Amino acid sequence: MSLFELFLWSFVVLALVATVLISLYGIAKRPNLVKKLIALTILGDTANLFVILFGYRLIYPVAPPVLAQWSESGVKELLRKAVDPLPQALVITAIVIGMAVNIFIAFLIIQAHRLYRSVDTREIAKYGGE
Amino acid sequence: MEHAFFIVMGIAIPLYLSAIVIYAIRAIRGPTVPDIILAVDCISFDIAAFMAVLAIYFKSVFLIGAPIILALWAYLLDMYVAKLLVSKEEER
Amino acid sequence: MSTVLFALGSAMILIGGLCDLFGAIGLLRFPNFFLRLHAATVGTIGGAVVPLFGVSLVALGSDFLGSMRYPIAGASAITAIIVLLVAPAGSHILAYAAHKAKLIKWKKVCDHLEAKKP
Amino acid sequence: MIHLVILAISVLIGLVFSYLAITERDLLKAVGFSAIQAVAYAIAFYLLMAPDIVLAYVAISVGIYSALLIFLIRKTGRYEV
Amino acid sequence: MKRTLPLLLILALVVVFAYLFATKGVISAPTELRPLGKFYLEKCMIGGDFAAGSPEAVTSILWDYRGLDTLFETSVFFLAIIGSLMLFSFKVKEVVREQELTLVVRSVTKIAAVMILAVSASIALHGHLTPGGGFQGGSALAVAPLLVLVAFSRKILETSGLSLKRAIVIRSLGLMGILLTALLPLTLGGYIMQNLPIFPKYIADQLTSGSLIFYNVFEYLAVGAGFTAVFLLISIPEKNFVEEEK
Repeated sequence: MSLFELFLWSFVVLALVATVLISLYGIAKRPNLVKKLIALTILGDTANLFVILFGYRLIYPVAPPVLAQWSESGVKELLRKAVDPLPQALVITAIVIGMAVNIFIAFLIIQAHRLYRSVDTREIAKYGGE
Repeated sequence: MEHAFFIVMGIAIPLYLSAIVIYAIRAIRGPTVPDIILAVDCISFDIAAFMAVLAIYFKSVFLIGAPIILALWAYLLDMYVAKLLVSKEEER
Repeated sequence: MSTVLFALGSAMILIGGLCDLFGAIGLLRFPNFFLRLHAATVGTIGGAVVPLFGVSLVALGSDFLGSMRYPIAGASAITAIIVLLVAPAGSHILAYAAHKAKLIKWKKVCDHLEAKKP
Repeated sequence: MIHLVILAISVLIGLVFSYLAITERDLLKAVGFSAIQAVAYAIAFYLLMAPDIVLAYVAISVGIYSALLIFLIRKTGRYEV
Repeated sequence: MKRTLPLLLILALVVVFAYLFATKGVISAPTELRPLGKFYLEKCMIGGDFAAGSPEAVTSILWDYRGLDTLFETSVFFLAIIGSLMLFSFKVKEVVREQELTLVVRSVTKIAAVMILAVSASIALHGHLTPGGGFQGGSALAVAPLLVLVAFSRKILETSGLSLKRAIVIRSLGLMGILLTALLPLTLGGYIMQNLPIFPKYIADQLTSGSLIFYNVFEYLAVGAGFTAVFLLISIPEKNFVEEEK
């Protein structure tokens, strides 16, 4: 593997790590609840991308793990160039369930806005929450 | 023929990539909200075409379903934002 | 026959790439939103519909794809038709909303929409 | 080789736009930025040979999630203090 | 711009560390299939009639090999949607007049909604042969009512037959179907979430992959109707909610 390929691969991994750190900053430090929701979604997407990245193979004739037509040689060919199917199966449910949980959080934010007339955590903290 | 196709790829992929990067710069600089949404639109359709080109590059028939979905979905954001802007204007 | 299809499709893919680049430069350089809409049309119709039809022609003409060329050709043609249908509607509604919400400062020469309003 | 370059560029766009989406004060602009991030991640999933996930991810994050955020902004107010 | 400086700093740090890592060889890209992935791939592709009944490795892992996992994930989905619906159990005033978008958009939306229905049904029903399945098709299906909701109004959706109550009923039917398909083999001497001994692999010479197609169809209905119900609630303007009298 050449140096440039290694550099690009490390760049991809480190950029994802940086995205995770930025979204953690957004979750922890931004006062607005809607902004916290956006940061939470970015964190979830980046984590999913990481999981997929672990199942990838850095070769050129690479294929998704689906067989077009069954034959003995076709299966051998597929095993030579297919990526790992297990992380993909885990991530599909994670995306849809994460969306459902996000909808639940959004409804909670609307409820907070009805009660306190604000979505700013500093404003809400004035009402005496511990 | 495969060789000729890879030469075409070598010219076309940098064009698409530079176009996507320039659209992204417009989205960063865009002064108003419609500018950003317009850049999102352009990027989405561009990437839909790019995905179809890459499906031949990877020689896989299973990858061709993705551009249909992306092209159908790309104009949703326009409609949401337009609805928000129009309704804000009505309430005023 | 297949060579002709392949050459035509490749040319369309390259034209699409060029249209995309020009549309992007126009989107970057034009001064206000309504002018940028024009560049965006070049970027979407020229830059997405033309190469999608080109991909379908290339897929029909290339032998190295084997039997999977017909699904690729059909799906990319359908995608092209969808883009042709959907992209103008998106631009239209965005321009309508931007005009109605009075977001953009621009030098008017003639504004039919404003004249029609009571 | 070339697909690794495309992957790096898409992840870079994702990084830049997630930073912009998190630091932006106008929430409507932040929705636009996060939509660009979603599209960039969609092509990253595509290059990592996961067409199943592209189908789910594009529908969720471009179609449904931005609608959810815009309804939320419409109910709670557009500007972050 | 105040925000560009930290961004440039982050980018520079990423590039420098990537170069350092590359020269030291800290992170190396995998080129081989991991043993677990190879096991699953080989197991899926055994024989001309496929061990799990499907040539698509992801769907067969999702609903057959790791089926219990997916069943409980679906119950998490169910609970999240139920919680959202519970938070919004207020009285709703009738919406008097709602803004519709222009004629161009309405005409395009009619065509696009039909296209979305067709595409999502094809994704869900071909989920055992090509990429796609219940989750993907369902989330695609949920966009069509959303589109109609935005371009037209809420009232048109309700007069054309898709009210909140009906969406909840459809979602519950989908979940009941999943549960029945999962538990039916127990009474017939099979195993839970195990498709092939009970359900037929081929119907009329078409590969239908045992229970995978039933799971896909029911999940399609459940996910699509669940998201639709949520968006029917969230699209009501805030001033139309009435406080409940104590």
